[in-house]
Amino acid sequence: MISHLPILQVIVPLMAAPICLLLKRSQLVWLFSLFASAIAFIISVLLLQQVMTSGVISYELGGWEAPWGIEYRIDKLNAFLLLIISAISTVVLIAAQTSIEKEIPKEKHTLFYILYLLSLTGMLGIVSTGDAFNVFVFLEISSLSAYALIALGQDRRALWASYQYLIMGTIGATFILIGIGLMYQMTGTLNMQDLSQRLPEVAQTRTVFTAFAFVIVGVCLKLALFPLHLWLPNAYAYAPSIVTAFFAATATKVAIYLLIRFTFTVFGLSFSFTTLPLQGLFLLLGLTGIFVASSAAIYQNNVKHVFAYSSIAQVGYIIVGLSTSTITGLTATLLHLFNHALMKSAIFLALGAVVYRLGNVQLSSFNGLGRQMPLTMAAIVIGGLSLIGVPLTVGFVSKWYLLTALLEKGWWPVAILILLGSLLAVIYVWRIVEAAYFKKPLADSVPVKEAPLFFLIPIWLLITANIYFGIDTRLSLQVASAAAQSLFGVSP
Amino acid sequence: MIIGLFNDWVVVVLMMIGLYIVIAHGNLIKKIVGLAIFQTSVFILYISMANVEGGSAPILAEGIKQFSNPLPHVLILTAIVVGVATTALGLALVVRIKEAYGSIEEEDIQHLDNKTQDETEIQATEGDQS
Amino acid sequence: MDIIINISGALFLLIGSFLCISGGVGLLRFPDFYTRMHAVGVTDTLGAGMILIGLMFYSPDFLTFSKLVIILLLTLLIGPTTSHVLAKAAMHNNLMPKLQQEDNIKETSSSNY
Amino acid sequence: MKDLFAVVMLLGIYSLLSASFFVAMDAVDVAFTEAAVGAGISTLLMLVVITMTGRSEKTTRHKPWLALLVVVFTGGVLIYGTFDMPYFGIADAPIHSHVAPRYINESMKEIGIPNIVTSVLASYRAFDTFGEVVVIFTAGIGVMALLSVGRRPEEDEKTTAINDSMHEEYLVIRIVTKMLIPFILLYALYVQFHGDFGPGGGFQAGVIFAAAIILYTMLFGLTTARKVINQSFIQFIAAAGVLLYGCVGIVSMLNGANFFDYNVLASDPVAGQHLGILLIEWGVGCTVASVMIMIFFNFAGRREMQQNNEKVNNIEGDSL
Amino acid sequence: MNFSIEVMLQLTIVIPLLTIVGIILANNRPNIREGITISASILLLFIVTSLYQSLLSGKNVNVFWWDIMPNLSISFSIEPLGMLFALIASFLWLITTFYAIGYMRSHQEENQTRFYSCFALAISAVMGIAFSDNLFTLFVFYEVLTLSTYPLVTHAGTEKAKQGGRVYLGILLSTSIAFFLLAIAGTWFITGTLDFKQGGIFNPDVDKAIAGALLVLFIFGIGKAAIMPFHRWLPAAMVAPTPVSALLHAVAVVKAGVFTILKVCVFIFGLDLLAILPTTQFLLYLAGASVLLASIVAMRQDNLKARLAYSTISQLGYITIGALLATSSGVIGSSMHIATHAFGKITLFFCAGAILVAAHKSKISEMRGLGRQMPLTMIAFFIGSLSIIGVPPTGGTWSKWFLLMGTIETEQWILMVVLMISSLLNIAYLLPIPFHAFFSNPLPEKHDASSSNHESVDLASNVDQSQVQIKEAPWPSLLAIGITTFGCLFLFIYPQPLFDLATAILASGQ
Repeated sequence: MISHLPILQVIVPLMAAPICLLLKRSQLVWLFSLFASAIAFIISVLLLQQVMTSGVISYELGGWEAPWGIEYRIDKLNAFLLLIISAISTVVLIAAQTSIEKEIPKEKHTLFYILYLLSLTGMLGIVSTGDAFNVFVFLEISSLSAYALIALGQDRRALWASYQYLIMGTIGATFILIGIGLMYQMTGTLNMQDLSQRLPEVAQTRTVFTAFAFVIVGVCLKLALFPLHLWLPNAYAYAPSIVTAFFAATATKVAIYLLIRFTFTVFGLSFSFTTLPLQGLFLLLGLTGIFVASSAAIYQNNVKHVFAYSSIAQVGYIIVGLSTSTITGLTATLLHLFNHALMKSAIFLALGAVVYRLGNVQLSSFNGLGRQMPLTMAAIVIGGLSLIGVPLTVGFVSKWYLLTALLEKGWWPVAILILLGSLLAVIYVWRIVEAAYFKKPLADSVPVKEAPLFFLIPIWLLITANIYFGIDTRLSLQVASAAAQSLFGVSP
Repeated sequence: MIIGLFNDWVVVVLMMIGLYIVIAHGNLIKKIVGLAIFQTSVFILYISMANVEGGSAPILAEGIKQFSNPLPHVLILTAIVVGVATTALGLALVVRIKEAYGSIEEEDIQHLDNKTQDETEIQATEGDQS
Repeated sequence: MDIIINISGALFLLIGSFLCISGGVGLLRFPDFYTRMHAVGVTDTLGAGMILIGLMFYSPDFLTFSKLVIILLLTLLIGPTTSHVLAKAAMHNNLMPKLQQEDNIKETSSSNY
Repeated sequence: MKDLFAVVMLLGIYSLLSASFFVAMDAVDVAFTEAAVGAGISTLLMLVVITMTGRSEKTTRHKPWLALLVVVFTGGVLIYGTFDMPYFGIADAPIHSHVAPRYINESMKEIGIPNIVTSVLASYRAFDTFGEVVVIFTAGIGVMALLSVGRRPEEDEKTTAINDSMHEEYLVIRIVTKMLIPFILLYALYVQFHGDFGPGGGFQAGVIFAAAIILYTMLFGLTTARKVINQSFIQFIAAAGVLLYGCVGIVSMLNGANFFDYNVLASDPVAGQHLGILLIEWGVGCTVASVMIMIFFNFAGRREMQQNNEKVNNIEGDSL
Repeated sequence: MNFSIEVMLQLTIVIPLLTIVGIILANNRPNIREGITISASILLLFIVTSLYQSLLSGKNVNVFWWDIMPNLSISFSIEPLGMLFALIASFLWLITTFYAIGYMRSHQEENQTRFYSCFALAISAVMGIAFSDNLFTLFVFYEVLTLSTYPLVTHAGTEKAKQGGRVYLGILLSTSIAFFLLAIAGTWFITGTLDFKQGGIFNPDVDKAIAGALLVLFIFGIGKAAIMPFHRWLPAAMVAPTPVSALLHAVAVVKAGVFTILKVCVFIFGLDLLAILPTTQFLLYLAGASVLLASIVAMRQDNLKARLAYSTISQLGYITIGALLATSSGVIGSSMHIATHAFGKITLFFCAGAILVAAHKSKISEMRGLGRQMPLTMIAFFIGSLSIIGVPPTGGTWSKWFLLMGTIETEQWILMVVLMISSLLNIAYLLPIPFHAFFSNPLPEKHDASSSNHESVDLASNVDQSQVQIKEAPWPSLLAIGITTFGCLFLFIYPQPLFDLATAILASGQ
């Protein structure tokens, strides 16, 4: 069974989804999907060990060798991503049953879990496949289930947000499809490894430039990079809290993985960063993204909006890390992927707990919450601190690596801008802290109890992970630098 | 040159019409129609790529040597189904939006959203003052 | 022998295509919905039927011949039904035939539809 | 073009045209799917939605400049990209020389079915099709999650009344469809199993099968159709289709080969391929058919619910 | 308990953390909770003194905890400057706890558990800073100190506390993230290591401009040293209760700031490199300016605690000047000034707290004639202010003396003049308070006090009525004030151990 791990990673949640449809009762379905997600997590851990010891694993589906059949290539980069996605999904699922009791009507619970498992399958599929078109198919699976999941939100604006996300997402996916088509037309193959070998010969043709441009724009649409981020705030704010917690930590990460995979493996570093002004473009967009999104986050009344905009800013950090295109820069990017996933899922789960108790996440209803829900608010504060990048939290580790990468490149001004950007984070986190601890609760607001246990366990699991990986960075650092080196073709 | 690339230009024109409809028109159903056109044009791009002069459909039969490339056909089979899936989901959303907002025009929905946005803000500011 | 088949096949195809063209012209020229629908009805059933029969003459083996026969039967069955349904739907949305309206104005008597 | 009904009709015609275009370009399988799925189902769904959301589009001033700018820019980039593309139809383009020749030359030996598209679809790139089936399944679940109405109050006597009143009005079309539906179903099964030799396969068969059921539902009313095929049965079939497809892969995995490697399914590899392709086509057919039916039932159910609410409001309105 | 030195070194950080657990457990039993804090502080003081003995006997020790990132480790070691800072902090923690018990009890402050636990956390951060072996560990504990003192500053939980807290945290966090982190990253990038090393870690031929820029980043980055542009947080932190101000000014926060500046100047740049950097001169003048301006502003402050805050800013300016003079006597002067200023300022704050608690007066104008009711406090205040001014019977003289010697050695005449003038200004804003307290009668009530300060006719009536309630501060506060005043005097009489420690900074190799 060990040799079949790569495909089992995707098949387990995939087969779990239709089985859930047959199980009908929502309590049973919850346990079953939690079980499936846990198995996916164990598989990803085994895969990571296997990859770290014995290098790249290649698994030909259907027995047909690489360019003819579809091939799953697991190297350090996507093993790392698989670990992040399955871990976050398992932890978030723990709180799912209690959270959706208050947010989704009873008869739709089973459907919710099925869609959740399908989006998990989609993401795992995107990350583990080595075939360009297969990426598009699984991208559609995860996006379709994402649209449906977001539309399950209570507020009617969730429908409108989901519709906008559908339109933008489909345009993005079709752009990727056009890009893959043009690449296929020039090289004749769909396998990424094969593409990377055959593209350099045709690299200077105009079609390959267009293909590259379309793929990058398509992926950036999914990534919510600065100019193309309009769909993200509403989608994350009005979706059910569990959905936001899951997608905030994983959806953008998968898109970033795609960006890295296409720029580094498929098109090759020299092509993507020298022939096209991608480096300058990413740097510019990343920085503007940080400042615009952070300042927008400061003026939001809905706390979910605040952290949705902060997600866009964090994506800006990642893109700046990517634009350095050095090994340390890439390590910083991968580290921030891992760390940001931890931070955001913890914060959005805590917000889920607040929604469970209060029913809404307006900043005004946060007054005096520090006393009423001490553990949840403490989790949000620690998550906020880790967003700012205070030492002893994961945020600091990735900020430090980003700084050293930028200094190594000699980009002193960019380093200063990055630090100023994280100061903006101080402002919008402290707005929430002040509301929670210093303001008296509104006269008419009914006092609320602490969040239920099912919320507190995953939240505090993630918070301890937030702190633990801030202190003992061996795991995340080793894997991230090994992946970065393997992407640069340097044998670690 | 013109004849050789004529197909691709038609595809580009269709694509741009689809994109224009999606961005310019406010009606939600028209946006989905635009999306469908946009996707169909991509299918035509793939199929015109696969075609071989004088080749016949990729079904092995004696006497026929030249076949058009089967791989894009497979890709497009998947893409068509994906397109329909997105359209079905989009239409379901349109129905729900009609029920929730009472209209399927982007301006009305935006207007209603802004109104609810202001109301929540007013409540919030009252909350602060009290 | 096959010359006769070819000629008769070509003849049928010619008639069929002529009918289609006439239907098309009719579609453009006729003033009212119902008359236009009549023109379409003609092309749909007769024109297609003629072309199919013409094709039968050219069919290489029995299999395609039998397929063409089945297609002919089906079109003869579906053609009129679709025109019927189309007309019923028009009536349902109370789209009055043009002539009927002019009589109303002249005799000012309400039609008892 | 203010009338949405005309817009949808034109989209249907456009899909049919593109289907005929694909036939002209020797892509028969794609043409079949495009005609059945593109023209058939999506136009149908749009029509149902229009009955619910109103036919005419409000005349609003749409913002052309931004759209024009984006469109012209992307169009320009694309045109710029087309210059180095291999010309239409030349035989030595890279895609014809790298991966495709193996499919064309060896597929008869390795898989043994004449229709190369089905062999590539079902065996070489079986996982793509599996992803596709899951996409359809997701769409079905998504639509159900959005539109599924709670348990409908069973009022039998009312439905029979509607049924009778409809009966004398749609007499002709009902009789004709009664005659046609068996043939359509038969044709769907023919397409299902004929996929190996000619154009056809799971998707097209599923859609045609669903079209027959939808035709029946439109004419004989949703409640009678629900009596014929009830909701949970469809869901079961949808899940079973995906599971069947997956289990074929798992069986080949248990027999020691990689996932979706049909050679190990039977004693001799080619027979194994046949069996494998047959099974997954069957899985695809089931899923697509049940999902299409499920989607239509949900849409129609929603429409029925809206109409009931309107009736209830009108009754209240009148009684006030 | 004769554990090995390594274990004791780690204990200094772990003990305060354990006390937090103890405090939280003994939440609703105040006596036990206070008992735990006092016993912990005594234990800590004992350990720090035994570490001092081992330092004197020449044993140096290095403890490695773990690597947050490859060769960026959390590790500790003992060196004289760190030992000096740790001694002051642990000793004053004990005293401040005594004082706090008296203050908190009589002032009936609520959620004292949070107060004591944050206090202990701050002390453990201070110990971490004192004994940190590299700049990275120091930065980590520096941030922990900022965050642990935020709940203390906003202890009252009122709107004003929130405003004060916002300024406090805003400046400290932004300077530490924007400048300090950048400086550390720059140093790490240029030198490849962050470990403190005698004579600095920059190799001599480093590019002067970059090193100069880094120095500026460091000085501005260490917001806790309250250099002029970034001093706003100190007066803003006045909303906090007095024990917290004592902690802020004398024990932990401010001392950590100047301690870090000293460490950076001596162990990162090294005195010889510091002397030839282009920006040192500019920073010297900046520090001088902050000394002068702060003293002038202090004179106009009517609120006693605000005046003491601005005086602290000016005193910190002294220490920064001493550090930047880049001569041995400068360094000795500034390290001694840390100690003397700590004792002097803490005495003044305790007296201010006592006056607030006993007489409910915080305005200086109201404190005329208070000496008769609260003689002990006023005498202590007098001695404390003498120490700040640097007049013989108190320890302040030595440190100011060495600072002056430092300026003379480096022929920084302007700075010498600045030091002289600021000492005069110290007298101007500190001595009038005890003088008025003893030798003039209290002014009539506030409402017409500003109009005329001559005694009005109905003086006698309102004097008796306000006089009756005032009596001396509660005994624990008085005990604390007595000890710190004795400390000021002791430092003058027997400064030898302090002086040895100060000279050992430059002499002992790492």
